[in-house]
Amino acid sequence: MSTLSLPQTSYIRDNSRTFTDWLKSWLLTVDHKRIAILYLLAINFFFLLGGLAATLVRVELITPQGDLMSSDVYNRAFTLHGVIMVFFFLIPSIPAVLGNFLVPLMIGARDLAFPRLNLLSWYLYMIGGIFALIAAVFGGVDTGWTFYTPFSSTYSNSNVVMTITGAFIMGFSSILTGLNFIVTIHKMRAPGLTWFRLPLFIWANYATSIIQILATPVLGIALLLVVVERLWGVGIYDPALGGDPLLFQHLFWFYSHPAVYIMILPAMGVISELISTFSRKRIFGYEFIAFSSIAIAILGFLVWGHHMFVSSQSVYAGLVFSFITMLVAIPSAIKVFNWTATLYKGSISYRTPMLYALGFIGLFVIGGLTGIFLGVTAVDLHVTDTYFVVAHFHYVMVGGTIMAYLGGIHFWWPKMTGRMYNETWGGIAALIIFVGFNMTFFPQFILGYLGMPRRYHVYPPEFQILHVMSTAGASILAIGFIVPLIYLGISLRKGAIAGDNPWGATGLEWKTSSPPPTFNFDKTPIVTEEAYAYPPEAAERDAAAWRPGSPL
Amino acid sequence: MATITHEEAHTHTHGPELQHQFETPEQQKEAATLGMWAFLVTEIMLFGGIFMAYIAYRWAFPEAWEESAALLNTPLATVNTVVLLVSSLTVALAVNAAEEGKKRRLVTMLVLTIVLGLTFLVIKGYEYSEKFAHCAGAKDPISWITGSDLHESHECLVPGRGFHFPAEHGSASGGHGAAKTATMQSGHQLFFLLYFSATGLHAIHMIIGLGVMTTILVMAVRDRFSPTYFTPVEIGGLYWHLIDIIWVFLFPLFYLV
Amino acid sequence: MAEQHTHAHAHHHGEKHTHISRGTYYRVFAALMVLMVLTVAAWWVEKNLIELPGWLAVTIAMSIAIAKTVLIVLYFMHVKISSRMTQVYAAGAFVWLIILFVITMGDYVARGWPPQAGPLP
Amino acid sequence: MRDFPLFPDQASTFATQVDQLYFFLVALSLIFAGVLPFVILYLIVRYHRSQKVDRSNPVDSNLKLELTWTLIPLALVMVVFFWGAFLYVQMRTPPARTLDVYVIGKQWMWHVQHPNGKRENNELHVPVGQPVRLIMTSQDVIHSFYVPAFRVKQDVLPGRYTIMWFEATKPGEYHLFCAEYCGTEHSLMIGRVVALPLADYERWLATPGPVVLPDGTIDTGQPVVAPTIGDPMAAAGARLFTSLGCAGCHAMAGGGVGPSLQGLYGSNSVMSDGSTVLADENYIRESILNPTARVVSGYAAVMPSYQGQITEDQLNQLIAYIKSLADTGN
Repeated sequence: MSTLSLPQTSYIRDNSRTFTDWLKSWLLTVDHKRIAILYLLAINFFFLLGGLAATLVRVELITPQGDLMSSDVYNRAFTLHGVIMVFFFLIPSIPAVLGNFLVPLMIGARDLAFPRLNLLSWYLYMIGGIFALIAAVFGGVDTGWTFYTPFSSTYSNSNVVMTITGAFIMGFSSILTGLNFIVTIHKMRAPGLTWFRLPLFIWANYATSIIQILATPVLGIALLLVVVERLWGVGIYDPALGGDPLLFQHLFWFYSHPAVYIMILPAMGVISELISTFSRKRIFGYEFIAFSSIAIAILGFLVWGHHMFVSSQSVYAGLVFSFITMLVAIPSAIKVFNWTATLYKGSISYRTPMLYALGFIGLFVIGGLTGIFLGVTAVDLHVTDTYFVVAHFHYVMVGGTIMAYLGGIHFWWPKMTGRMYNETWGGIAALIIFVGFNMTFFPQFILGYLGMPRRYHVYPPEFQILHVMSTAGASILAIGFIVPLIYLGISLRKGAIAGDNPWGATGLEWKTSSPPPTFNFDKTPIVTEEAYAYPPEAAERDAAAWRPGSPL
Repeated sequence: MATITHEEAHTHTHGPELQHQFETPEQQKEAATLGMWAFLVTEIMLFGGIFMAYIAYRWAFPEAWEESAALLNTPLATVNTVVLLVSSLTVALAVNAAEEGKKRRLVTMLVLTIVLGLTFLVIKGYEYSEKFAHCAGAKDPISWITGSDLHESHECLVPGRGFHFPAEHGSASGGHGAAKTATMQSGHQLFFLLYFSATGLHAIHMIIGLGVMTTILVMAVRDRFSPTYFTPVEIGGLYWHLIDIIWVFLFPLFYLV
Repeated sequence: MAEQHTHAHAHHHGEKHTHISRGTYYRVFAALMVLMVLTVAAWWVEKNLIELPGWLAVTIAMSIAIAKTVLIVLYFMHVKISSRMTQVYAAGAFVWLIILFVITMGDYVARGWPPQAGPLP
Repeated sequence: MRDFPLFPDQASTFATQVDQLYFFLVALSLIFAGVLPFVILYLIVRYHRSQKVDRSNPVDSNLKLELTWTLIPLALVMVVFFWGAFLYVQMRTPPARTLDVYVIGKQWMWHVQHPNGKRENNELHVPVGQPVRLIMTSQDVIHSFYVPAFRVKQDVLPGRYTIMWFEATKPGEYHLFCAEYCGTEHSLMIGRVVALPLADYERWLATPGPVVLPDGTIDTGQPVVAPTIGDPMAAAGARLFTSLGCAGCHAMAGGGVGPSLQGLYGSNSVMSDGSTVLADENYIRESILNPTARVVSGYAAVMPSYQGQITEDQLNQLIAYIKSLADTGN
């Protein structure tokens, strides 16, 4: 490595004398990088909590009888898992952690446009999270993360209001993050950084932000009306009072389907960065990948009804939604093909982030294709609300978002901390996660087509073998998630000094020191070339430099 | 533009109001405006959910809508519309005054806006209390407070267990059973629920808007603005206008048609 | 790109950022008041003089509301003289509202609701 | 293999059709998900940095290629869409003559009532080779009626009827699940669907047996199987029609305070606001519970609501009776 010690000044260091000062300097920081670290800690905490709930669910499902816990506890466990994972992990994960850290760095800005708003987002996220936790501690909530009415508004006697308040507050955190990114990307780009020189991660985050500001408020008001109905017994969704429960589903999925793209689009952005860097090549079809992000963001708003094919929605609406769902599959396919084509004639190295990226492609392809199964109306009638759906969205969200999140964390870890993690353990963990993941969720496709409904506490005994396989895979998966926690933690003290650009990547974030100084760049950079500006002979040179014993 | 102005503008770029992350005041101002607009987009979508429910239920219960709208206090709402439109003008003039660096006019306009905003809330509050007074059995809010003239309530338009839509306005004026049905479900209660949700949410925005305006007023009095820096006035104004726009739709949708 | 980075340090009002005069504000306000009187008058006429079909009354009221909104957005909110991006965002909000309304109502109309919404005991 | 199935039973006319489409989708997926990983594997091995291969003239865009992998998937998903759409419309459109069975979902059981009044809980007996239409409603929250072996599923909503139909092809016992999460005992809201040959079904239908009704009372199952009338459910409805006093206004011959109900079901009636309404189950239901919502042209809105006065069961009987009047009318 080029340097032997961490830079003298960086965003992590400060000269607080007392512990209180140090704590204040973090909790009152307006530095986007520090806020990203705050998010990183909080989000990983919630991930572990959601994972714990998932463990309870999977362990319960080893046997067909409901013997480990009562159905009430089981329902609370899977609801906790859903609420935490969706609202407090998947939606903020990549934008709030990696996006917060990288957006200003990648566009050569000193900070986000509204740094204090950014800190407010984090506090809103934490307050929302605390509400959700309080709800979980004092009795939990048993509606499922979808809060379907009239069950949530009238029949459930769990802490629905508290949980919804948490989700509502967190929604504003998400809106403010999106708003901040939009303005930052529009107004704060370094001189010379035109739209088509932007890294694809920025495009993806921009598309995500649009969804966040357009869709989240609709969820907010839909949930607010559930609370109103629940507290005052007035009916807006309750058919007993003239309302229509399907209106809730429409409003809910108007947000919650695009929310899926809030989760996957930034992940796709990360993958574009990884594939290009570790192939030492310009990304294939830059414009197509960039515009496919925007296309997904827009088309993603027109397909929410495919969650409602059996809900007694009209046949006509079902057909329209199904048709547009087919269309939204295309931009995702375009991305996958372009990533694959990027590999051709590259100089590929199997570093940990690349392993995650390759894993992402494999799993996302399966997730995406099974999405088509679910988008086809006739097949959906059979498989919706079964484990087929469960398997599908875990392939997209765990196989997609979490793989990209982990890949991104590893890729930018040296930039965030200035130190390298252990590459061997990184590779091993990536493989464990890949294997464990497939073992957990592939059997669920079979279970789903067999007709095993989701959210079942007890189930017919003939499904047991597949459930046991799934639980076995889940335990492998859990180990895979714990290993990185350990070696990344160790790297904070013992990791090799990374230097400014350990991967030899392009991109503005690699042009500053690791970890970067508080205002990112000593001088505002002036951009003269596009992202991924690898010269044509970069791959050849990289391969020529390879000697036995160099990293794979 | 004269060189001297140029220099002044330049000194201002390093003035206290330019935040560290921006290069120029123009950049900061454009960022603030775009940011405010992005926020207004979310506000519009927030109300969009209520409007969606309104459209669906209006389509489902057209008669209930017609009958219910007749029971709202249209004259008061008309006054409120005028109040809000005037306040929109004063806000626009306040921005204009800030742009031209006329502090006196700016302060006057802001004070006027706040007064108009309060007027709106007072009228709205009276309208609400009328409905609540009817539920309590009083003829109007004053007799409700004084506790005089209480009798069995013949109408209660506040959604909830006590909701009671007066039979003489119901579609089935003949059948006593029908009036009961109208009380329990059908569109009447939904209408008033949406009415209270939408105008209530609007009133909350109004209160926030008043807070924003007061802050700007304090800043204006303390000479924080100049012709080169008046972004808070401008984006605060945007927010105020949005509140106005939402009322522009709420007014005809609930009180007129 | 509409908002390419410019490095000029001093321009009060660049060619984009022109100015709306006070006269315009007063004229817009007058127009708003006229529209308001119109919408209330239309309501009064419907109520007391001639019975209009419901859809027509709604169309009139909504057209007037939209006209008012356009005036406020363009002049009071300065969208007319704002950057292209601001204009796109301002328009985008309304487009998305329409998406929500049209698709959802498409389902309602096709579903034949409320006939299926018979109340339950 | 009963203990470890990998593929569900095919027991309805839809099952094979849905499975064909499913297999087509699986085949398509194998082309992508099966081939693409090997392409990637090949590329990452061949172009690994340790390999001495030709890397000159790397390409980073190719419009033809982009169009190829845009248009081919587009064509494929369109094929899949239309295939699925036609099947979907078919699955959502019951044929003209069906065996109608009423289903009520409640937390956490299914209650089924057959055309002759025979009731059962958490079980559904259907004949093989006969299209069956389920007319379903819920007493509380949203449930979903799901028979995997038939490949059919439909949400059951409170306050309205939803319709589902199927035709069993193979005698046997199949799982019945509630597929929409409905609360604590959601996973116990299960039962079985028993498909019987027609003769067995008729024998079963004629056997009385006590059943607990949704409101907790016990129905002996005895009196409803009245041999004289073709449809005892309608007969029960006829008795209700008299005892509730409906006949006082809705005189058969017409001329009463309310319109005659003869031939009403399935016909189009003109409403007082000028619109036309198809008198189906939902309209009849609405007219009983909320009579003033849509009044037939020429009649005053004077009918009282029967909201809360009759049970969901009795409502079904009344509807069956009014439907039976349609047959005699024409």
